[in-house]
Amino acid sequence: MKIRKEGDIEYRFEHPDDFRRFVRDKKSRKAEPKLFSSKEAVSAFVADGDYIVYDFSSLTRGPQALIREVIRQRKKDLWVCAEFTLHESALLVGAGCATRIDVGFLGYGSYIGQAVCEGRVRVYEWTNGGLALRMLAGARGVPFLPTRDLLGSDNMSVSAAKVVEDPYTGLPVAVVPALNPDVAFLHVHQADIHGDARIFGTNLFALEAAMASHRVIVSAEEIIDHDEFRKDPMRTTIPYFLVDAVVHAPFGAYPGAMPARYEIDLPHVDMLNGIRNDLQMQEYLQENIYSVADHEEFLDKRVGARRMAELRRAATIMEGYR
Amino acid sequence: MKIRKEGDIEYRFEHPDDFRRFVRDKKSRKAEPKLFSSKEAVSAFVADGDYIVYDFSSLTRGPQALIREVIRQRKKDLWVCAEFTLHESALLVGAGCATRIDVGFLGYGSYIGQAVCEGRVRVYEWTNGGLALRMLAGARGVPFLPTRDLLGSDNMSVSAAKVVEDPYTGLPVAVVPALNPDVAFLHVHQADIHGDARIFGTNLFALEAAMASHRVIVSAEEIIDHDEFRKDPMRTTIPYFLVDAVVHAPFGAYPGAMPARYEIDLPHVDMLNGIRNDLQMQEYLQENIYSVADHEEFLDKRVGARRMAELRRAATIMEGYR
Amino acid sequence: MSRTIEFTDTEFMIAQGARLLEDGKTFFVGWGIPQVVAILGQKLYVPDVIQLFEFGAVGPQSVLPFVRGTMGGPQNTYRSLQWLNMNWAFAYSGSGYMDYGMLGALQVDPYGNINSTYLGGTFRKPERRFAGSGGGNQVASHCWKTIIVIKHEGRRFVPRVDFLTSPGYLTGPGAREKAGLPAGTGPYRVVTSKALFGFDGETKRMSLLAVLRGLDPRDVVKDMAFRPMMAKEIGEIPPPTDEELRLLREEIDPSRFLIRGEKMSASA
Amino acid sequence: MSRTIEFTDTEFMIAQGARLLEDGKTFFVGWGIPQVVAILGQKLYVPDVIQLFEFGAVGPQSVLPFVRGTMGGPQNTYRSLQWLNMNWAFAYSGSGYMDYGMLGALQVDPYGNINSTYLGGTFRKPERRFAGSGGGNQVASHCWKTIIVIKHEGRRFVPRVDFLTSPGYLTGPGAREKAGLPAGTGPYRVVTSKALFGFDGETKRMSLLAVLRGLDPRDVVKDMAFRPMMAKEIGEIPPPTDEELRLLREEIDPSRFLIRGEKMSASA
Repeated sequence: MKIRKEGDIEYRFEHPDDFRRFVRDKKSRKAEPKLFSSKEAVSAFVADGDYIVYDFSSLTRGPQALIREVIRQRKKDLWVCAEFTLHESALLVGAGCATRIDVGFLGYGSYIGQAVCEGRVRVYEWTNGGLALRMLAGARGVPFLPTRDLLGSDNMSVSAAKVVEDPYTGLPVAVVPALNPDVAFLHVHQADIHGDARIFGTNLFALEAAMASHRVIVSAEEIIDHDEFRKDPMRTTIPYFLVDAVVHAPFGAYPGAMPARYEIDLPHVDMLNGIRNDLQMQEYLQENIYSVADHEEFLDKRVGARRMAELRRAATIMEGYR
Repeated sequence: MKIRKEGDIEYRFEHPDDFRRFVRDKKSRKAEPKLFSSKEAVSAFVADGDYIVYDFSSLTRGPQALIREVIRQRKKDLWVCAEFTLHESALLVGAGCATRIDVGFLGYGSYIGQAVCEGRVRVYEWTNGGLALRMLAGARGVPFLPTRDLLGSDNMSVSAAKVVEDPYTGLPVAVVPALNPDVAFLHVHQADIHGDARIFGTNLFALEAAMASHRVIVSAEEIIDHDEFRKDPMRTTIPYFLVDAVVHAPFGAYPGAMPARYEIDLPHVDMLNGIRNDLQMQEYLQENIYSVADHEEFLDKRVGARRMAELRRAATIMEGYR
Repeated sequence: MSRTIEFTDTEFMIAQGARLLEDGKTFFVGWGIPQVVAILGQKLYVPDVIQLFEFGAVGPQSVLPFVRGTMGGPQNTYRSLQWLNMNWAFAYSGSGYMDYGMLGALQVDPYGNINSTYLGGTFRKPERRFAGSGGGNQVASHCWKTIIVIKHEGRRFVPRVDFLTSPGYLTGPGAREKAGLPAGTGPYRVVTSKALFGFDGETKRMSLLAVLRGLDPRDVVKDMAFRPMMAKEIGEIPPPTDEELRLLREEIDPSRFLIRGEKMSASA
Repeated sequence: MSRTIEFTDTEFMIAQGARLLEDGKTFFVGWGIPQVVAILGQKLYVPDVIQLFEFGAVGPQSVLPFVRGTMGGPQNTYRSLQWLNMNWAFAYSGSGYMDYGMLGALQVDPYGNINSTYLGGTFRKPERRFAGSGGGNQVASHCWKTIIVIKHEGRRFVPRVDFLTSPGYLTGPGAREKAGLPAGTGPYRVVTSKALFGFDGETKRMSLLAVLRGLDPRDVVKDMAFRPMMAKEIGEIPPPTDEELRLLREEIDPSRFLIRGEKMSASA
């Protein structure tokens, strides 16, 4: 039972014991090679009806190559955790892939707002902090976590957050249920073939999401030797036994930026944000996703080496990202 | 009201609003120089009756110079969070400084066990995981956090942990109250004069404790330039506005090890662990603490440059600690 | 002899916001215009302010120009004190370390409640849907003083928000505490493109404190769908300074994407 | 012609523990002897085991010799996959990622409940006080299968532990789940200096599975303060091998601080 309903409110929830059993029985702890193409990874680990989560922002280190592959494979009835993201939700709804969104931040551009108004997608309001906390609960194996926000707001009535009495102070405290997504997408700077992964810079909840999700697909700018991770354990963001598939995807965050690797392609992002209706949406999808076989063909035919070189040159801030 | 009582059980608890007000009114956000001698720092920020916490282990990166200074200043009626530590509890009880201990791990050597049997110190059993969670609650500003352990064990009856019904599954879940210590001691590899601090390697709950505690004393092997922190924000363990005092204390973890700096002084640790009675304890305290003016004199007269050089040479594992 | 300064309403809103920042204090900065306010303030007035972003950048010193739309990019996280993640960011605010929060809004009501979710219709059938809370709900719940930055359009000031996304004083005095929100927190200022509001200590209702130099306070409030309280003396806010405008136009937003708006003028 | 091997009871306990480890699985390792069991196992039998320590070392490959008393030092955390902290370590176990836990004990009862807090008297007035839970309570609560490593002394096997520090099957079948502990978890093996026990699937009571070669099962259980169940066939455990002993004595613990104990012998 992964979807629960209370009154009008559906929410994704899995009994912690059920998630634990999945982790015991279905997640290998073996250091095996897990290199997949994005096509293979999405085909193997994303099913219609899945609940998906991704880290970080559309404009910074988002797993755009994987999202495009989900769209290319025309996955259906996805439920999206839209935390701190922008245009992915619009693309996934526009392509008919997503039917429910946990918000988060539902931005931006007018397309996605219009889709909500038209009832083409159902939304629930958990807030960014609420979703991050749900992910932490999922990662810790506890059914809920408490927080001193959400209280008094209308989000409480359009999510399954509840108010309980704190057993120590008697204070009203909000609680949110654990979240254990079906699939997490993480785009990282470096990974090895087993799935050990490094992110440089901040993240939303990369480790929480990897630990809390049934399946984890890592796409990486760079594949490095396993030994590098063991030489520098403080820099490991995700250890391999949480990861199911590793996709080597240079420019995998395009049109967003990958800190210290390449900058945002602002004209492309403007084009995305300019989408106002379905005609424009279908044109965008056709041009950038359906008409190319995979991420590599997209880079060759729709971005091009010259543009990629420009974007790489534009990424001049290296300090701190290593 | 920082100490609560339920039945026989006393526990440290502060209403989250009271802790928040302290943080608002008493913690400066200004980047001011905060260099203190260990004598000044302990004198200024540790009072009789305080609840103290430290990170990490007695044998690895423990704040031993600060603990010795607390003993030298003969602080009274301290309540100690003894998580993953060993002989500090024994020294603090033996010196008459500590009267209550939250356990954690109460080891080792027979002296401390004897003190418990004789009723010279009161103990409460929270377990290591329970104390780490209490600290996380204190850092997040929530009055409690839930966990799926402690349940069914006798620790529940000798701590203020409670069982509640999870509002989502109906499962019995244990909850522990937030912990907001009076003072946290953290020994770190590098700090700047404002209190920005770096720890290399693992930690128990360094950031949780710094955020959850009223006062934070950082002792550092090395004082580095503030700019170094801004050049590499992923390596910052604690930002300066959590910290009240910075003590430059090379060999501050002695007789324990500082990873990648110096190794454990095993003969000294054996001497500590060999303490069986009060006579031996008082001899140890006299010789190593009371009879020297401060940490520097201790190093000069009781350890010596030759031994320090040996211990530095013995620290051959550098990989990962940077 | 006084010069006349020309500027957009957005420029004025950003400039007066920047002047409100308090040096050596912590600011939890929301997405969009609040980011620009914080950058302008830090560059010009409060170099030692500590910005916090919900994605875990603690104390960045932004690189200019500002890249529109972005928050987590290398420009906005440059030279941070610490890089963490979202759950840690909300620990800083939850434990009381954030002095100020700064948020945009679609609508605001007399108690400073913020709507950033939808306008018109119902939640399930809204007329216009927007981004929702993001981390705004946490910022408005946890920070000691919340500053709301909003265009001065009458329809944005409503007796009751269509959706209460981020809490102000809810239904009035004591309501936040009763709901369980941290004690002593709440909205502090509303910075608009024409005026500055505070909140009355007793009633917790929005109160006009000052208006842009040259504007009539009665004109400023006449379009608002609720009647704000009026401070005993209504102050006068100088228009953007040359330096504020230069920085905004030449260094922060040279593409003029963010600072565009309705043209205004006032005597320097 | 069989040789006679000479060894200490501790060496046997460590060696038979090391043989129980399953390669490519995760082990949450408790302080003390379990660390040595894990090191010996990893060096000799299960190179791809992933050790986890409560202070946040994930997957270390320890450097020898073992430094007695330490856990968080650079030797025991060498070449880890990841370095984190305690709350993350218990997230790994809490969410079901830890296949095995391995813990020492002062006392154990028929349901595998562990006492590591005190012996005799009461909690407030114990006769002998010990270290308490450490992270043992979490390990025994969260891990799928807990292995208890304990010296085979009759007085350590009691009908009821003086203090229930870390949960076994509590009062019997279903009790863990009823208490709210994660379903499907519990004690799996008890490794002693003479024998190996499991837990009966139905009654959840400790059951003798095997004894050191040459020992009589009846002798092994006769000192125990409760009567364990007996497996249908009691197996025979070979004594430590030459390689196990060499590694223990020459590389892991050359000072013989940890592996000392009562002298034993058995045919190779």
